[in-house]
Amino acid sequence: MTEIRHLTYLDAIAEALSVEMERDPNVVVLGTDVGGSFGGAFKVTKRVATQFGPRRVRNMPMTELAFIGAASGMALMGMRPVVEVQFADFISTGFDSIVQFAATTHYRWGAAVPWVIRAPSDGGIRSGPFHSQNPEAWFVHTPGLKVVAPATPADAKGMLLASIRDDNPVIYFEAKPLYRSLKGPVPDGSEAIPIGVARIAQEGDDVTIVTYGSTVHDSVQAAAELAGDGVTVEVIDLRSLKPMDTDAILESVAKTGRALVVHAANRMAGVGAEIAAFIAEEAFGHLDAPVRRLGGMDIPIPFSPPLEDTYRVSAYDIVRTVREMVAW
Amino acid sequence: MTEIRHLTYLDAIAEALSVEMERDPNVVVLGTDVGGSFGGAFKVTKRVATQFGPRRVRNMPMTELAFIGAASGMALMGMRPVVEVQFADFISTGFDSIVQFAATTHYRWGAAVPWVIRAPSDGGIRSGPFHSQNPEAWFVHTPGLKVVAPATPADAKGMLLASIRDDNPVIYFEAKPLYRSLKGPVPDGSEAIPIGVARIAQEGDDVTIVTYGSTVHDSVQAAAELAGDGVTVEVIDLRSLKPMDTDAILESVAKTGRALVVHAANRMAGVGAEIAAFIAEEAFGHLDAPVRRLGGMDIPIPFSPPLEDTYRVSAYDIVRTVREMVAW
Amino acid sequence: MTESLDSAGKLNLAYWMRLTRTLDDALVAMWKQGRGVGGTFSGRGHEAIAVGAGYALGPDDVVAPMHRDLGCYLVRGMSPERILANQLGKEAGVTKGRDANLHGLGDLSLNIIGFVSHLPQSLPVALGAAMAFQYREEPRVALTFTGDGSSNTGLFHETLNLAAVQKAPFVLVVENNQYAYSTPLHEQMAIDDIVVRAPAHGVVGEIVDGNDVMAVYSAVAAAVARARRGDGPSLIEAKTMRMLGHAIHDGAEYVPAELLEKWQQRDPVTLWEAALVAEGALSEATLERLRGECHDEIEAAIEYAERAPLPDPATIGTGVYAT
Amino acid sequence: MTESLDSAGKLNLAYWMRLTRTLDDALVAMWKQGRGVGGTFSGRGHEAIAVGAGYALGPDDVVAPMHRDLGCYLVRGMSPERILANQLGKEAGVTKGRDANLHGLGDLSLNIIGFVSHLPQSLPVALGAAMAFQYREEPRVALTFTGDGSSNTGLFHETLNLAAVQKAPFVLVVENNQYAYSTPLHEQMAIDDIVVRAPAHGVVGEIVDGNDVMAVYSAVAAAVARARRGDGPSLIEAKTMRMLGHAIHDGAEYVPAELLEKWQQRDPVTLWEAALVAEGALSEATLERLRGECHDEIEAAIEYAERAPLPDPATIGTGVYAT
Ligand SMILES: Cc1ncc(C[n+]2csc(CCOP(=O)(O)OP(=O)(O)O)c2C)c(N)n1
Ligand SMILES: Cc1ncc(C[n+]2csc(CCOP(=O)(O)OP(=O)(O)O)c2C)c(N)n1
Ligand SMILES: [Mg+2]
Ligand SMILES: [Mg+2]
Repeated sequence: MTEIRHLTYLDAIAEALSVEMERDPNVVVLGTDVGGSFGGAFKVTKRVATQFGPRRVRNMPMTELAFIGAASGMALMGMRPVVEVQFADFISTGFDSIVQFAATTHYRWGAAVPWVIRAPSDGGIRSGPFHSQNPEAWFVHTPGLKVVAPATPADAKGMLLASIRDDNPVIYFEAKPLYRSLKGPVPDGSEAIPIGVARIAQEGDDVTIVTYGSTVHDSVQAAAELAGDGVTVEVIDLRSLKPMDTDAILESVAKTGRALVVHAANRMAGVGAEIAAFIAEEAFGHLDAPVRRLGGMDIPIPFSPPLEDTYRVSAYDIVRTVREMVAW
Repeated sequence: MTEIRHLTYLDAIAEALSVEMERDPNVVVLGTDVGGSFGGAFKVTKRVATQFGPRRVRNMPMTELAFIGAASGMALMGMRPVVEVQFADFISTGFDSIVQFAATTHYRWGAAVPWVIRAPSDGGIRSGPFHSQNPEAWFVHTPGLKVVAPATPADAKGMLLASIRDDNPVIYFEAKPLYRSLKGPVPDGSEAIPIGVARIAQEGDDVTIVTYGSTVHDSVQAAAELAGDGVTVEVIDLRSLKPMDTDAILESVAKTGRALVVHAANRMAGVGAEIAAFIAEEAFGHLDAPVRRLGGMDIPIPFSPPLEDTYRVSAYDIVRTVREMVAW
Repeated sequence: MTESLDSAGKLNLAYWMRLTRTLDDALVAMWKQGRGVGGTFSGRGHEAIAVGAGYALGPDDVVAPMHRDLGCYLVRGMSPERILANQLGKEAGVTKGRDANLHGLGDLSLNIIGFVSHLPQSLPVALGAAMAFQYREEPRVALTFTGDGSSNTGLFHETLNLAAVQKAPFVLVVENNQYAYSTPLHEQMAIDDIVVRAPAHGVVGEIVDGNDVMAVYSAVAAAVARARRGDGPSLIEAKTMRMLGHAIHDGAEYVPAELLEKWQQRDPVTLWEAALVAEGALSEATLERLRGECHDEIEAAIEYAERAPLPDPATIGTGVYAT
Repeated sequence: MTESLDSAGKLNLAYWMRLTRTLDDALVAMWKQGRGVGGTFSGRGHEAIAVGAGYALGPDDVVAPMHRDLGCYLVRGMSPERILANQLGKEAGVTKGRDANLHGLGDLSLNIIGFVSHLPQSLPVALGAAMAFQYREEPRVALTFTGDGSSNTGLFHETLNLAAVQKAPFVLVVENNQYAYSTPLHEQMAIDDIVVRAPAHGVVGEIVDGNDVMAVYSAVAAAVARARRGDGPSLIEAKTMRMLGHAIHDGAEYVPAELLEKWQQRDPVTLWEAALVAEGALSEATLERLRGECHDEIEAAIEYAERAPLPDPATIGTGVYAT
């Protein structure tokens, strides 16, 4: 029997780490500043650092390429390392080892590389071009990786459990603007939420919004506003980007005939392009209007409030776009 | 007056380097094994190594991250370095410096970073997962870069000239299967072919194929075959991926009503997704059939002939897909 | 370039260090009062390194300072107004509201290269500048800074190796401030002195007291002269202490109080002022006036920056590409 | 683990080196005859390093060999059949036709980690294996190889630093074969001995004669014992010469003939055979038989590999993910 409590998005992640480290001694945490009394730049690992100490929650020198590579070696030997990159932006420093070694090993010689990289992504908090990125598209394009991006505390917990238990390298994008601002019900216990299954965040009949991460909440907010127009919007929270629940997308679009894809990352050749291209091909006969996409502009993410606010997709942008779509 | 000669794709690149190094003393070549009597793994830089010597054609230690970063520093000081990564696959080793430093600098503080990275890409020559990659999607998704991918000797020359003269970081993907197998007319002289303008490789009325790189040739071959069915295919060779000539795409699709996107890179979240999503949105009213995409499978690129041949998009795949499209 | 300074030079060092400290204090205060935007970094404790190294450069030399090097931006001619405006996200800031805090404070008219977060990406970039000077046979030098944490990165080593093999006019100053964010030296590396990394690449290395501005100045000036002569790169390890948290939000509870107390005794700004007073180069009254001038200068800059307009959102898309 | 060998051990070294050379020669011949697929690498000249180091490991130790380490794959139990089948792209190859030549020759049942092209990505991976042993308190060691060229990379340094600070049971053998592809040492680095990179990280370092299999064996065995005792990582620089081109297509015209001639005098395989004959451990007749056995073994492997079927294209999509 699982009890429902309300946790922040951050505490849900911290709880998943704790639960799984208790269950499985092969799970260790690696990263810069994750351990000791500090417990991480965002304090996500503070709970496990206190609970399990420096043997299992290990501070690394600021050498992402080496410690991500080391995580692959540990994983090959049967461990399940969970790596924190301090900001998702810094994943580019460890990129080579992820896309060339970890992603390809099972296909090439059959050895599993079960690690997770936790990547605190997304912006809106005036952190500028190097602490606000959403680089998931690079990894969705790379064969051999799995990529997840939970939007709720319950998914943050359940999908981190699934990611750690998965036998493959999984990049787990957590939306840092949600860390403390979002609270929600989180089941007790240790049940995983499977990778590859989308969630209907909101049911509706007129337009489908396909989204993930922080823009799930903007989409739900937009849906509430649009309900006032008499337009009901179905919001699909993908949760998992690779593999992607294409059935859920098609089913919804078959019903609504209109699809809008929304994400925080820049739009150009983003994950939304794959989703839109997929819908346009596979649901062509159902479409009453073109598939639209909303995402960041094709520019580095600016820092100053009026610029960052202009850069980011807002609920207002979504409302306006859906209105255009239904009027099409 | 420019004289037309026939050169291989490789010699056209070598000639562009030579022409531009003669014109502009700020142009230098950097890379592993590019200089001396050796002149590069594929001998592309042998001509300029002989012509200009080690001061201008400089062997670097095998440290892509450092020498790409150094190219940015040279570029900031007004030089125009042309970097060779030995295989496009190794661009991931220098990734951090490209996407974080070079791509963002002009937007952030207004300084131009005019370098070119030459990346010998693509497969079909039994080189396996690490010498056959087409990683252009990572860079098309990254704001601040330019990305080109010429398919003919004339474009290889003219676009390399344009890339070197461009004031921005340009990644120049050259298709190594074409190096010696493809010969074509190449104008004498030093005229650049502008970045951002597509080329109609073949005119037609029934179906538009949007492609670039080696698959331009497969597409043209497929078009010849399809002509036998009475289907005329328009093949658009994009040449430039970022910026992209979206007008040329729309114009053609408005005429044909059918679009197929083809590239050698894996299809999942590839550049083709952006192109297909763009067409599906902007040309929706013109489309008589869904936009289709062909690309590599979402797997590391296998080495063994029956596997690699299955992996790669062929003219036959294109013919079959176009037939399905016209029958739709 | 001489390696000692006349008394005007010595007073200049005092001025730039005091100005740096005044601006640094103001930033900390403003951000604590909620008058900041995003985060900010304090370089408290690093003034002697940032100023001493920056002052050792000639006008045509290029520098790529980092996030503890406020003093270097100042001494190389970037005004407090532009720095403050940048940190407040204003149009008048160096990056026009695009890059945060000290990031991206580049200005080629001042021969300053701005940095990106990804440490230490400035190292090969500064080296590339040095290689350009060498190629064009210009008597210029490029200098950059890096931290103890960054000295563990591959790029630190790739850069030193490439600098050595190219014999480039390049100087690298390592600011060993005992911590990389929350991580003390002994959890980052198994060596006592970072300078032992220089011979791994055939680079000349030296340790200096990073809280003694004259020591920093002299060592850097010698390295710059060496580079300018064509004798290749140098590494200088300046030992110091990060006196506040990693960034403004960080209380640095993980730093033992005794360590801070010990280093507080050797505050680089007051140490140099006291030395000048002791040698008679500076009177208490002049010192008082100097402090007052710095205070007024920074107050004026704050007023300017706070009043300056935010960028027009319509400008957001311009300048991604050079044209 | 002792650091000297009884005579059976010494004969084993001779066998594995001869087998390695025989297979290497066969690969070169086959590819020159057009019987190969794609390219192939020769490790000629590296036999003493690959075999000596591999032989110094215990059965539970893990190794990540590179592209010159044919002998290490063999001595650790990978059969010539599987290696040949792999190079010919056959289903029976280690990678089932997926990865090329020696790339990806990993088999955890043999405690071998396969490599990727991107050099030197195996280094931190092998270190991670060592960290796993340390974490689980298993008396196991991880060893990997790298080249002179790779010793310039950041990852080489990041790995050594991390190994040192974690005090991991990790051994790194640097195969200094004078060239990285066409680039001689002096264009790659400004140092004479790569071993000077060990103290940059607090790692123990040693130079050995890479053409003397006993010297390699002893040094590696000592380093492995040290690691197993919990005394941390070591770096061993084995000096040798790459006797053929970078890969099969490369004629290596850029290598001075005298350099090759000099090293040819000290061919590691014949050197060891001659030493054993001289000390009476091996008769000329036994040596002849040993060579014959190696020849027959490789001939049989070639026949097997050439007859083995290519993979079924229908298998192409399987195994991208572990399930
Ligand atoms: C590649 C990378 N990883 C992580 C970070 C986050 N980060 C910013 S500064 C810092 C510590 C740097 O330490 P050090 O080099 O000693 O410089 P200091 O801040 O102490 O001056 C870290 C981990 C980063 N900027 N870049
Ligand atoms: C990151 C990267 N860049 C370039 C290459 C291409 N390449 C393959 S081996 C090699 C030379 C390696 O030299 P070294 O480390 O000395 O090993 P050796 O081949 O001499 O044994 C190069 C440049 C590569 N494999 N990886
Ligand atoms: Mg530090
Ligand atoms: Mg070598």
